[in-house]
Amino acid sequence: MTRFLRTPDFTLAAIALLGFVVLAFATSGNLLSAGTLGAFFRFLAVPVVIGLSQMVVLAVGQMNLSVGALTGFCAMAAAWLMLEAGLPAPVAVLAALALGLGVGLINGLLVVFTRINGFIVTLATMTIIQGLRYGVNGPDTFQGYSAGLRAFGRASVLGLPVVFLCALVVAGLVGWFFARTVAGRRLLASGGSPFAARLSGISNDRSLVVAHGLSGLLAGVAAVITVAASGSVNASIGDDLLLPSFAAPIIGGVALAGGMVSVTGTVLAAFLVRLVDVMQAQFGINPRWIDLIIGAVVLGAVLLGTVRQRLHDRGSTA
Amino acid sequence: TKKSDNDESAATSRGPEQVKIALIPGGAHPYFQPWKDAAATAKTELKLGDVTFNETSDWDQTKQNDVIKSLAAQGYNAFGIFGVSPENINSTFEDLKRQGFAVGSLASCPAGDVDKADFCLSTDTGEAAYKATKTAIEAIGGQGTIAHLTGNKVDSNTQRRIEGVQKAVDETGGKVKVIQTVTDIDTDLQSAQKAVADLLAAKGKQINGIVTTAYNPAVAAAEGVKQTKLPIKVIAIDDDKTILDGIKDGAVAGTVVQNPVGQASVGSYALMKLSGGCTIAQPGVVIDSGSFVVTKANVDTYDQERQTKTNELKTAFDGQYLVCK
Amino acid sequence: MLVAENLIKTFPGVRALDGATLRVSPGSVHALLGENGAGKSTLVKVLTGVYQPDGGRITLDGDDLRLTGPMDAQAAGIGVVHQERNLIPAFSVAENISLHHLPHRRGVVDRARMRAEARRCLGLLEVELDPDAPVATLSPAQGQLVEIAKALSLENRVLLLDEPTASLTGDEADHLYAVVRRLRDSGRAVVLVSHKLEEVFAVADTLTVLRDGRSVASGEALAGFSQSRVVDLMVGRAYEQVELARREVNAEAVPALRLADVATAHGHRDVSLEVRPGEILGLYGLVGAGRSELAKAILGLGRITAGTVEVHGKPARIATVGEALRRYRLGYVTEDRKDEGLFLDQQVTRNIAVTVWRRLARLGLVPDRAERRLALDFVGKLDIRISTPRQVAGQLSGGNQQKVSLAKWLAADCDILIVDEPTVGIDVRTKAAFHELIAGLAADGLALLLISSDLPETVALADRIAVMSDLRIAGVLDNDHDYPRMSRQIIRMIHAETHAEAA
Amino acid sequence: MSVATEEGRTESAETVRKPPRIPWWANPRVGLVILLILLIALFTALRPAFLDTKLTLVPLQSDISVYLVVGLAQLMVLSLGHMNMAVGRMAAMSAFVMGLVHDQLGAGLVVSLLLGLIAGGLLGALAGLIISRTGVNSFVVTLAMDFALVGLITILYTSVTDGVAFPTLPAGMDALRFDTFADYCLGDVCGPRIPLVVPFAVAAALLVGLLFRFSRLGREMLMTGANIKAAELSGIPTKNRIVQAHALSGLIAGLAGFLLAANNGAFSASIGGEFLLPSFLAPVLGGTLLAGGAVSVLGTVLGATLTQVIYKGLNLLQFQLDQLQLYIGLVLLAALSLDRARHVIAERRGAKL
Ligand SMILES: Nc1ncnc2c1ncn2[C@@H]1O[C@H](COP(=O)(O)OP(=O)(O)OP(=O)(O)O)[C@@H](O)[C@H]1O
Ligand SMILES: Nc1ncnc2c1ncn2[C@@H]1O[C@H](COP(=O)(O)OP(=O)(O)OP(=O)(O)O)[C@@H](O)[C@H]1O
Ligand SMILES: [Mg+2]
Ligand SMILES: [Mg+2]
Repeated sequence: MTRFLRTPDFTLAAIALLGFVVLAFATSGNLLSAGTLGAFFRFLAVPVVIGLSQMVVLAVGQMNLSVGALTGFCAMAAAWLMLEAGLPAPVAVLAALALGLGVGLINGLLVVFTRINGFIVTLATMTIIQGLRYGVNGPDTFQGYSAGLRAFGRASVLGLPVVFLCALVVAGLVGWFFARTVAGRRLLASGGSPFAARLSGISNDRSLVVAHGLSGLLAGVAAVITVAASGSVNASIGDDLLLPSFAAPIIGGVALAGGMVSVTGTVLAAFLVRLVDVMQAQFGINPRWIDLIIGAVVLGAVLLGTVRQRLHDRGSTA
Repeated sequence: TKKSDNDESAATSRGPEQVKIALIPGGAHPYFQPWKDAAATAKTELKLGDVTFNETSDWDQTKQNDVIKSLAAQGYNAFGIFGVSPENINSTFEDLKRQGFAVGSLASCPAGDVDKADFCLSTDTGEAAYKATKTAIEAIGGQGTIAHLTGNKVDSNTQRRIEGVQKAVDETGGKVKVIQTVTDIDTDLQSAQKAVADLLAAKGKQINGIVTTAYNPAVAAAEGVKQTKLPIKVIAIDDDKTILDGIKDGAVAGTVVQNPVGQASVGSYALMKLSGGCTIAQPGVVIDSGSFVVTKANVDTYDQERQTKTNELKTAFDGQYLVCK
Repeated sequence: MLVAENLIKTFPGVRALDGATLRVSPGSVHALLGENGAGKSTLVKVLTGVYQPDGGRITLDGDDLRLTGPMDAQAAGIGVVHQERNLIPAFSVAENISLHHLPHRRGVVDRARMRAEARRCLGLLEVELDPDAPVATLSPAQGQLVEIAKALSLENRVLLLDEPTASLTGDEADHLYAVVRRLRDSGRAVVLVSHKLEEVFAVADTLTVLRDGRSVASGEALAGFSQSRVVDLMVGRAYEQVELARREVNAEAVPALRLADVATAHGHRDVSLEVRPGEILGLYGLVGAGRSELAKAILGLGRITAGTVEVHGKPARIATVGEALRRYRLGYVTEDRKDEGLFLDQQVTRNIAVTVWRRLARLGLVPDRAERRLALDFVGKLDIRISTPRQVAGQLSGGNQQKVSLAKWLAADCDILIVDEPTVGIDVRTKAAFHELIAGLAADGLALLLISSDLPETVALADRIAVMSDLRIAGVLDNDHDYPRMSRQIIRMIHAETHAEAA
Repeated sequence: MSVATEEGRTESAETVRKPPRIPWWANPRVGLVILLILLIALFTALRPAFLDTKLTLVPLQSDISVYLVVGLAQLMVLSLGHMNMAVGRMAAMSAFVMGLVHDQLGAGLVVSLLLGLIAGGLLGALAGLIISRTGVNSFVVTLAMDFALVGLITILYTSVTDGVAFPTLPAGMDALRFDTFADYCLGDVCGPRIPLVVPFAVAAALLVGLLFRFSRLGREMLMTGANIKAAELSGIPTKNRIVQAHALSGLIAGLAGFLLAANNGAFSASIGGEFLLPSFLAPVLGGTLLAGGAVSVLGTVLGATLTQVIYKGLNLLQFQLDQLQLYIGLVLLAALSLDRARHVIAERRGAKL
């Protein structure tokens, strides 16, 4: 416990909690009303999952620029399967997950076999996927698919939307994967010191493929959440996910160099960004100022973390 | 010493079969889809060399300029353009004019008072927003609060829409207030949905009507209001299938439709004439292509009204805007 | 029996192995010797599947061995400790030790078994380490021990140790050699690469000497050789160590660097030292005594909380190394060359010239030719083996990397130089050359603070020796270069200090 | 078993053997050039209009100029292993200052340009300062800065203009936009058909190349990127280098903003909105790593050229939107895989030297 108090996660958690409480008071409790809280968490699910999707590849020192486009593509594909191909929702959901996984694996294989920088590979596949995403239904919107799926997207348990709980479960699984499984540890070893990992008989190539595959699968999960929670999808889905996908893990303390992950940090960072969103709606802040505020909050959160770290270091050496 | 550069801009006169028209929207958007058919129709009806529709500019002015130049290199010689950036598009028009091409600004006019295209055939966005707000005010019974959801804030069309909404609200003499204006949520559907959900969560109970003047916010608002079951009147924009369905099932109180078909077909007609040696009486003239309020009452018949307007526009071009020898 | 015959390995521009042969029998300790860059580490890497040879063959008990990767070597029962550290900093000690075969139940790591295994391996070396501590928090020596424990964790038939004791204390090295003997007695084969010939002669049975990638001796019993004969073989000619010329230090001169009652945030107390121009002050101590941290504090990398630092008689406030170099002409050769000394991805010439750009630059531009001339000058002086001047530092052999990080500061043209463990991993001949160079610098008036855990080196070079123990100066001795007597005095001093502490 | 006879020791001079001869075609830059030639040949074969000077080649050069400069702005901080997520917005702020100085103070082209560049440089320096003093990841700092600037830019534009653009341009901007050197003649000798914006980009590339190749400043930036600890311990003022690299990044971003404003014909708030990905694409395609410590200016030039050629060529082929994007991605992948194959062959040959 005392160890946790010193981590950057704690700083983030403290800021997030403080922000939440302050906002709750400032809105005289409106934030805590069922509707508001529901909206708050429902739209937190996708940022969390997409942040994790990026985190998984960051762990092996790669980037995945295609996460957003892939989420959109999987969402469109799922909707198409239900509306045009007339398949039942569970099949469409599984198909979306499989599609995400498949495209992710292709990303990974391309990175391994061509030895081209992952940044460029995923940039290229991003444009390809954007084309495919648009190809599904042009610029038009899909609507009115499976009532069951939409009910699932709107359902809540104890005031928390089911989709958000799903995202938390996914986050827990990802955390467990990296902390406890052999495959997860191997990914981190490859990311941290590829050469040392190789000397220990770990195949870095396999790590790359696994990481990209997992990233794609998580994009598929984000797609399913989107389809379920939003009730309508079109080719623009995923366009605003690229930056948040990086912002959440990096604000959460994940290094771009690879070798480490922080699931709690990623979730908390996504939470923090969402808080700012909601604040805008609650106070009707001039939208022109909102970006300024997000910038300031993000910077402030990270700065505070470093200051704490410094104070802590000084305290322990003196 | 600088060479004079007017040597090429002498207008040439082309027969219809030599006219190749390019219709270029700002990017992929449902609004422009009717242009595709209108282009094909125009080609056959007017017996033009070619009419193409190219939506690859991806909402980026630089890319749009590229697309335009590529089409020019392909031999297209008349252009109907929705400028991505109303601030910059005059330069593009000027460029095309210097090369002797006929240019129409379609569906959006350049910012400011100057229009370097031959003409601008577009919805008066301020007027459309005004009409939408009027409809909303009527729907909420002339009293209450409304929210306005729209697109890119660094766009002068958005500024005009905000003004249009304000104008209609001001006319009520304080009985109706704008509680919030949310911009920048037309880039993608998810952001729009999120913004609508947050808005409804925060102020849903105080809001009586929502005016949307961009596509994704309109879809999101219709859906969001339906889900929360709040008694809010949503005024949408355009006549995408999802929105018409919304009107029919009551989720949407009304919509303001524009005239994309008219813009494309009349625009093509005017471009053909201009290429054929006609000149524009008043270069840079701004022509409203019309906007129409659609509610449940006229959802099946509004298109006739629109076609009438289109025919009027064509006559107006022949009689009023064009000077032909 | 592990046999490698006529191995050939070429890197772009250099043939690291040129027909090397090695025969190791079970139940013996085999010494693999050679100068820096002779190809020892390359041979070790070929034998463990890290590199694929361009020619030659490897057999184990008469069967052809094809090693396509480190996994194959492990499968064949060949364990290794490489010269460079290869641990994952963020992982725990236990996890690093069993990384190649993480114990698991259906894919989930079995931590209890992992910890037990780590305890067992560390126990063999008689080291107490928390199996759950992240490796990043360990000292270099502890890291080295973990690396060795990792190689012991597998039931290997052959164990290859590349410079295992470079960063260990005497005690720790003794533990290691005890384990090595035990392994030998149980019928394993151990290959030992080391530049510390005394240790080699104490433990090894047979030897191979590499020179320029060729075996000039392979498989002979060590008993038939004297140390000087081995050195001659390594060097390729009769080699005689030159006695260092004696220097006179002007005891009256204003000290170039003086510390008075310095205390630091790291915990040093009452540290007083002075180094005069032309003098070499040896700063001896056991690993962890606090010498490197003191040096860093002087350079502004740690906080000085009390006392004064004077340079040439004037109080000095140093905030960065840049300032030390610019204002006080004070340089610091770091101990940790991989992390702090070298730019592994950059060319050797740049690594050397980085400290002199300021001096060479004209209008902010660095003349290429002057830079290269200066760098190659030091390449020659320190006999740095590079294949082309464009070679990047990371591709050099361990010892040659060390020389590059030294050359950088020799090039900087300082008045005062602090050198921290300068000759770790450097071969005998180069070490002698380096000693000559250092003595020469002192003769030219440079003030040198020599931090070294190598007692013979300290006694050979220093004019006076300060002994540091547990963050204090235990005493300063005048050096009369009589090794047996000096070493007795110094060791007594360290012991007295630790006793006083205990009392 | 044998003991070799004593031989004369090889002199150290001999150990410094001649550099291995790497085949000329193994140079990664050469690969990009070959790719470019192949693509140009392909596009020309499919659409002869690709070689139309006025409608294709001249605009192509202008576009390359803009994206080259954008790439250089990112390259500056890539040398440190940093990123500048705010390139676009720094360009926009810089362009705003240029527009403001002209519009409100009536300053001419040169003065406006200089003041704008300074503004960009200051913004970059601010980012660098925060990064170097706090040690916070450059990605986070510049991303936060990007957010802050987006807001600020609209606020500023709407407060000094009635829209989101300045209505006027300094004299001379039009010439930059429309003219090529062919429009300027001395007697009968006219210049080549190169747009006037090209020299700006070429000069920027040359200066940046010079900086990294020959100057102490640039080299120390690279060393800081290669290993910041070692750099600090080698006496390099790493904090200053970080600030300087970011300042230059901001300044060059400002130049990119200016060139785009010249190409598009207005100082507007939307400048730079699409800079982010291309800013990485050009340097990374050209072989610059995100890890820092090594940059290739020539590679950036080729990377920017390659992307614009692909884009232009595919545009000429008039694909529908979905196909266009599909082919852009595929061409990029195929092109790079080819380049990669060439590299592997070279490596194999190299090993046998
Ligand atoms: N990856 C590499 N690329 C290029 N050259 C290399 C590489 N690794 C080693 N070399 C070269 O091969 C030669 C032999 O190096 P090696 O590391 O085997 O020497 P060593 O005998 O272990 O020396 P030391 O005692 O200094 O560790 C050196 O000249 C070195 O520069
Ligand atoms: N027992 C230990 N556990 C963890 N870290 C240690 C230990 N001993 C020393 N260190 C670390 O190792 C580094 C070197 O130690 P220090 O500078 O105090 O001693 P030194 O006399 O220079 O010894 P060395 O010869 O190892 O450099 C320091 O960073 C120190 O914190
Ligand atoms: Mg070695
Ligand atoms: Mg030390």
